[in-house]
Amino acid sequence: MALLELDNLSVNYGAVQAVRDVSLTVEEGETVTLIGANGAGKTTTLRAISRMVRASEGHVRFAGRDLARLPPDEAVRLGIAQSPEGRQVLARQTVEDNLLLGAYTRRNAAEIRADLERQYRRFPRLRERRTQLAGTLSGGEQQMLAIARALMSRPKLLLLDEPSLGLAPIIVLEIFRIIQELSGAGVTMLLVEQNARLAMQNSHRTYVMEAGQIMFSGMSAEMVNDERVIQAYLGG
Amino acid sequence: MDFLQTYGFLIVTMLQQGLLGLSLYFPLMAGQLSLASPGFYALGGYIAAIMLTSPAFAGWRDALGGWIFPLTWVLAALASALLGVIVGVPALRLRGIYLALATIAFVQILQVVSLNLDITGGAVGLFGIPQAFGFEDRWQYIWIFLPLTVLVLLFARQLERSRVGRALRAIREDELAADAVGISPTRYKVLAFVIGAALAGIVGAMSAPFLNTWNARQGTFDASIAFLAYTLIGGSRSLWGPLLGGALLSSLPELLRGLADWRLVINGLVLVVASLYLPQGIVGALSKLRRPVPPKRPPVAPPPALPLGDAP
Amino acid sequence: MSAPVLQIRGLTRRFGGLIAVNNVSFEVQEGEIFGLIGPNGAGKTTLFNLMTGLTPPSSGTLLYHGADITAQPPHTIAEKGIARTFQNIRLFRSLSALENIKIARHARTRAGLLAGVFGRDRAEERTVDERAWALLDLVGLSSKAGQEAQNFSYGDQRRLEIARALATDPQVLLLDEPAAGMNTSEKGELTAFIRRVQQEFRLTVLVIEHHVPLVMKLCDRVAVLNFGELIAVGDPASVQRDPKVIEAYLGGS
Amino acid sequence: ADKVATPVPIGIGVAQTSNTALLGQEQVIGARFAEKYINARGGINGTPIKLVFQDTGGDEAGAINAFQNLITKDKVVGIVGPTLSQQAFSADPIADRAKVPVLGPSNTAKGIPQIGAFIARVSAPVAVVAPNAIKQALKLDPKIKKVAVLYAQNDAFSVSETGTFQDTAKAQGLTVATVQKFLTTDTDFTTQVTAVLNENVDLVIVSGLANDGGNLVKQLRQLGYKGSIIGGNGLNTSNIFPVCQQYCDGIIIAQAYSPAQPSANNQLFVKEYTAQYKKAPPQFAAQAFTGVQVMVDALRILDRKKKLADWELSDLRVALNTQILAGKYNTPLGAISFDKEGELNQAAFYVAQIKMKDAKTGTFVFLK
Amino acid sequence: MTDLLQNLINGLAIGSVYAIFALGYTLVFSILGIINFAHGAVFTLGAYFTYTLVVGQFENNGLIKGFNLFPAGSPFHGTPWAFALAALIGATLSGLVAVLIERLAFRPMRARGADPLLALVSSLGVALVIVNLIQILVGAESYNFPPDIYGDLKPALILHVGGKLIVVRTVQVIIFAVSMLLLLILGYVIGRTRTGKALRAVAENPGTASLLGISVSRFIVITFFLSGFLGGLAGTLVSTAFSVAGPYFGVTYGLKGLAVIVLGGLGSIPGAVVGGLVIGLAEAFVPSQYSAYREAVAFALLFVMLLLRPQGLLGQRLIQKV
Ligand SMILES: Nc1ncnc2c1ncn2[C@@H]1O[C@H](COP(=O)(O)OP(=O)(O)OP(=O)(O)O)[C@@H](O)[C@H]1O
Ligand SMILES: Nc1ncnc2c1ncn2[C@@H]1O[C@H](COP(=O)(O)OP(=O)(O)OP(=O)(O)O)[C@@H](O)[C@H]1O
Ligand SMILES: CC(C)C[C@H](N)C(=O)O
Ligand SMILES: [Mg+2]
Ligand SMILES: [Mg+2]
Repeated sequence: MALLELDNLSVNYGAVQAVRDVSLTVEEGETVTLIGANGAGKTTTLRAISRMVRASEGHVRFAGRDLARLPPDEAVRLGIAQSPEGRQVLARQTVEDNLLLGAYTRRNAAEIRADLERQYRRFPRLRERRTQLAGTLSGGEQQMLAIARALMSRPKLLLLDEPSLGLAPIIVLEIFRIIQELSGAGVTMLLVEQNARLAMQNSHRTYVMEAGQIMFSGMSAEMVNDERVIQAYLGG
Repeated sequence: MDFLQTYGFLIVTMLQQGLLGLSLYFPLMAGQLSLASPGFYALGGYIAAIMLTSPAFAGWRDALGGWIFPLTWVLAALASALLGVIVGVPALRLRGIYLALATIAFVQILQVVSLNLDITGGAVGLFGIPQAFGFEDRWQYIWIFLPLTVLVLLFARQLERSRVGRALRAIREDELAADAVGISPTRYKVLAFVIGAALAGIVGAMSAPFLNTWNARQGTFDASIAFLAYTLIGGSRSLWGPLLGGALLSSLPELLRGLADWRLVINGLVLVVASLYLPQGIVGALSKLRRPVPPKRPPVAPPPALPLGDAP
Repeated sequence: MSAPVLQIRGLTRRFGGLIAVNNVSFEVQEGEIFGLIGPNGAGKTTLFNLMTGLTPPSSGTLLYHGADITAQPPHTIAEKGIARTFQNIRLFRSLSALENIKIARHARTRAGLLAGVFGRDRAEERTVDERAWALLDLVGLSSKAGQEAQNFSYGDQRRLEIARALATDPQVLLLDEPAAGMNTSEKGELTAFIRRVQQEFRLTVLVIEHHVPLVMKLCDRVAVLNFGELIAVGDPASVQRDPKVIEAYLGGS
Repeated sequence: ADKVATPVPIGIGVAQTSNTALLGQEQVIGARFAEKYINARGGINGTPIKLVFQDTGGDEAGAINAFQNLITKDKVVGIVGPTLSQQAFSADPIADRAKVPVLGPSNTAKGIPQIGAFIARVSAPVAVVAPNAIKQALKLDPKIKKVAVLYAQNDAFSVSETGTFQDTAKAQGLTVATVQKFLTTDTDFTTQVTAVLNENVDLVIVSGLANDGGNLVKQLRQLGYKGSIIGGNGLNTSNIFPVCQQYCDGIIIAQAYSPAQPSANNQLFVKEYTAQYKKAPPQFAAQAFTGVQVMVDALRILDRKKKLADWELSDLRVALNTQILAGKYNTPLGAISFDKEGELNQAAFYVAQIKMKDAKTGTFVFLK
Repeated sequence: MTDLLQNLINGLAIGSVYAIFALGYTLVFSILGIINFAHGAVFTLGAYFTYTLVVGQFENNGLIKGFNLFPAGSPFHGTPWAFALAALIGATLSGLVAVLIERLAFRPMRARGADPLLALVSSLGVALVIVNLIQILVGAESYNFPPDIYGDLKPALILHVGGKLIVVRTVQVIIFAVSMLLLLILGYVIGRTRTGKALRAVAENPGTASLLGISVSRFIVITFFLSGFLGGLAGTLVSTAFSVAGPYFGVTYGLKGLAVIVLGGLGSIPGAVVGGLVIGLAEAFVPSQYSAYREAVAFALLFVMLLLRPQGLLGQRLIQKV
């Protein structure tokens, strides 16, 4: 059984239909990439999974359970974490408090400490900025914080919305190294990326989205060589 | 005639409160929630009341006859505008609720001062104010409040369409971005604030004869909050909102008169229910019914290449 | 390439104990496309903020066409001809795309309160309208002219923000990560677009960007910041080979 | 043109809501009682009266609305109201211009009857009532030398009252050691009280309303003030008993009304009122009653000349006004009449001292 | 010297009344960013609830006059502990009312994404309803607690220092102590615990908070309960000092309370206490010849504070990074 299953999902913003009839699955332990042009509906899809927007039609099933009426905080308790578009760090709290709040649903203080340490090792810049208010971080620093914070909940399913956005090349490489590492550790991921080549190189399968719909999908390894993908997303 | 006699005061009050609601709208166009209007309203009223009752102005009154009334309006507007600049320049560095609170403080301070001055009649206030243009009945005040309302609406509409109106909207949306595209936030915020202040001052000057008396209970914190309610319940995004809100909310306790003791309970419930079900205000809810018209392109054919602009 | 448009002299900005920009000096020549790169938190955005008056410098001066414009308010600087986009997009969110652009004509128009109220601004308004539509055409958003900016997707918002900056008739355009959130083909289009705009409007462009291929392809010269300090300036190829840059920024390869 | 309705409508425009309702509440009771009392005695020569209540709230606009409703919609022959002088300054001119007689039941500020020919009052101005209290206090304790004066600065009537108190005190050769201000909305008076205590005064004069005044007295006593206390008109209500409880004991209050007033009229009034409400009528109730009674008495005379039902309403109003000003009335306030401006001529004023039976119940004991 | 001391005592006494009112007021602000004008009404209600429990009936006016809810000898009267019990029940009831208010008057608004300022209007409506209901039920007059609710405590401590008197009222000491105690408890919970961090996250951005697994609606309910509880308790305490001064009793604190919480720093719990004390002291030190202007002091302070340091004495600066 797939860990995550979207079944004919549609989402409306007022009169605008941002996502139309999307079906998609992510198997346990799998990393799946979702690519598409600006405005294709990728972010909206992720937000529907984390319950930040309501589906107007269709279902989101997580580990077999329909998330239809679940508030977003319950989704986190079930093990879904998201590094959202626009980063959404808590501007008035310190970097460290942001990270600790990422582990809000967890109880074991020692484990949380250890994970905090792990994030600092991954992103030394965050350790340097521990006591700085998150709102004053540079764009890229905030992006690191958003990703690290999502990891703090030890999710079963990690939703990453353009994790490499605004990051220096050296950090982008680090992010994909982390994705590899998590994948190795069995974390299931749904990854939205504009850096399509890197994303596909680091994922099992890829879906391509256009105008709110899934156009086609396939194994990432094959998709990298797909004419349609090269044409539209890899810059020919 | 009886209808006008009974409800004339109410009708004019609706206009008057609507105008005061509008006085909040101008700063709000620039996103500034100022609740200072009651202060300027009180000031305008005092200026009129003093000019119309104080022996010191007896000479003016004799010389000017009916013209003394327009003069009180003008002076009230000028004084309010001046005070508006003095208060506005420092206060408008604040945003949102902080500005609202600072302006409430201003209103309170002004009230305490007026309670303690001799010229304002202390707590008793000023009374025996002569009637504007010899009006006998309250409803006749419609002859001054209605034209003012029409003028203000026209003014506001034209303002919204203009370059200055755009600048105000830009500041409302994002002050910093507005600054970065060349709009001086301070200048336009103060401008909008001063327009609101002058309007409230004029309304005060017109209201002093209308109410027959003027005292420190005119223009208080309660009024600040009432005006805020007008704006929000009416709809803060359209100039019709505050006007409508002011007219409706100020008439509500009167319409509920029949309920005797219970009328304020119902009045309270109406406020709650309106806040809940009209999140964009009455006008906001109405305008939802209309689809916005997409902007029309000016008829000229678009030039193939881009013009280089009119600046060097 | 002629006289320097911008001369940055020893600009420094501290935030508490942190030195975000540390004694940075360089010049930007008229008509060039100048890249600004560096690790996250290196001070690039802060430098833009210093140049546009959003943040006053702790020390140092900024010359524009030889005149000192250090710490002038943002609107004055915009009026003088320096326009920018923001790393965290800052559009007038609940206004239409068209309005967003018309607003940016502010500094290039005159009509005051009374002229507006009495309708003496017709001719001016007409040109504002024409210009705004033309710019929407340029960024391909005319069909969405009436939509609220906040409902635009990320990429469209970026384009709109560039159009808004252009509407101020700038001589210098500062772009803070314009290609963020765009896919590779879109980045390619953006590169072409920036070039075209630069030529048509005879602009000097400064661009902050993390996507190295884009920087290399687009920029005439590149400056590299690290921990607030300028560690390299030069043509793209030589900067890319600089070991300091590789270590701090590019990583491995 | 309108005829006079039967039962004859008389308007009561007082504060039934807002902060001011605390006072208006008593006026409503007094007026209601008057209606019952008068109709039980045959009304106006057999024609019953009907009181029409319109709430004025506590503000000026509310008073105008109430008056306007009474005048044109309810077509009353005359109005008793409003509660506050400030409201009177706003609403009375409306009635005056409409030629409707108004009797102020509690407006004590200077200038009320002068608003117009149709405006009169049954509440004596402070300047007349207040000095009696000081004289009485001196009678009780001739050693009084130093006085502290406290007043609510946001209440118009307290402000004018304190002026009178201060002038009288000086005229009686007393030293005003300190003047302290407070607000009717205040609840803590420690600052004022300590200032008073530190001046070692023998007399404290308080002008305020029931809540604040009562609290002030309570705190004065709690903190050890032992001297005499004079309360102003605002404290002249049994509503202060629950506020200052046993500490109310001994407050001297000048009265425009006394249940002990010996006239037969008053004694009957007191008897029936007490039977119904289980307590002696307070001043505001008695004054409201008086207002209604004066209207009715005047109407009786007019009715004898020409049956009320045959009058044009507007003519009756004018005639009523003339009659009110011309007549002499035996009321709970004693024998009263009006001067030509409408100012009250009241024969006797009283000074009472509060005696508390227990924490809740007390009485106003009238001093000779 | 003695004047100074007395002013100090007076200032702290008045200030702690402001503070105790402001605690619940600022709590709601801290989390929802709204000013809840109904807080004053809840404060009043708390006093009436406790009064009803302790005394049982209302006399002169109103619909339920004379109706005896707790006939003489009610368990809530007679010993200080019985009174404390009544006060706690009164506070709990107020807390529940606050939760109800949140449910009916605020939550639906949030769900509709309304302008948070509308909450001001809605809460004003709630206040109007409560105040007028009280008046209809029990009349506009004031009620006073029986004098012995604190047992045999003397009403005041009067010291003679250098020929002058110094007065310390017992109730004031109680109020001061309670507000300090509440400050410590709240300060600890909000500043130090995981719950506190989550609360601050909700306050800053509910959307993001829920993305982190924080149940926003539960926190809001808790906050309202606490705010109502504190408000009700404050109402009871303050009214034992002065009397339940009619239906408008608490509402009149609303405005001064605003000055207090802004001065201390909007949304800051210690700020509410510090702000209260500062304003109380400032008022106490106004020389008596200027006492007419005392009412302006709080607002003058507020105005100046906003201009110099909008975040208030203890508030956090709002930072904006471009
Ligand atoms: N809050 C909103 N209200 C109205 N429309 C919206 C809203 N958010 C997104 N949309 C619209 O929904 C569509 C899908 O947007 P979405 O953000 O999901 O796209 P995306 O694929 O993530 O794009 P990008 O790559 O630019 O982030 C777009 O057309 C966008 O304009
Ligand atoms: N207002 C502020 N207060 C404190 N520190 C700040 C403030 N603004 C910026 N900083 C710090 O200054 C440093 C430089 O920030 P800046 O935004 O200029 O970086 P950047 O080079 O643009 O990075 P990125 O590529 O991630 O956008 C960062 O470490 C940031 O945390
Ligand atoms: C009810 C009274 C206290 C009113 C007061 N006597 C006045 O004239 O305003
Ligand atoms: Mg997206
Ligand atoms: Mg940056």
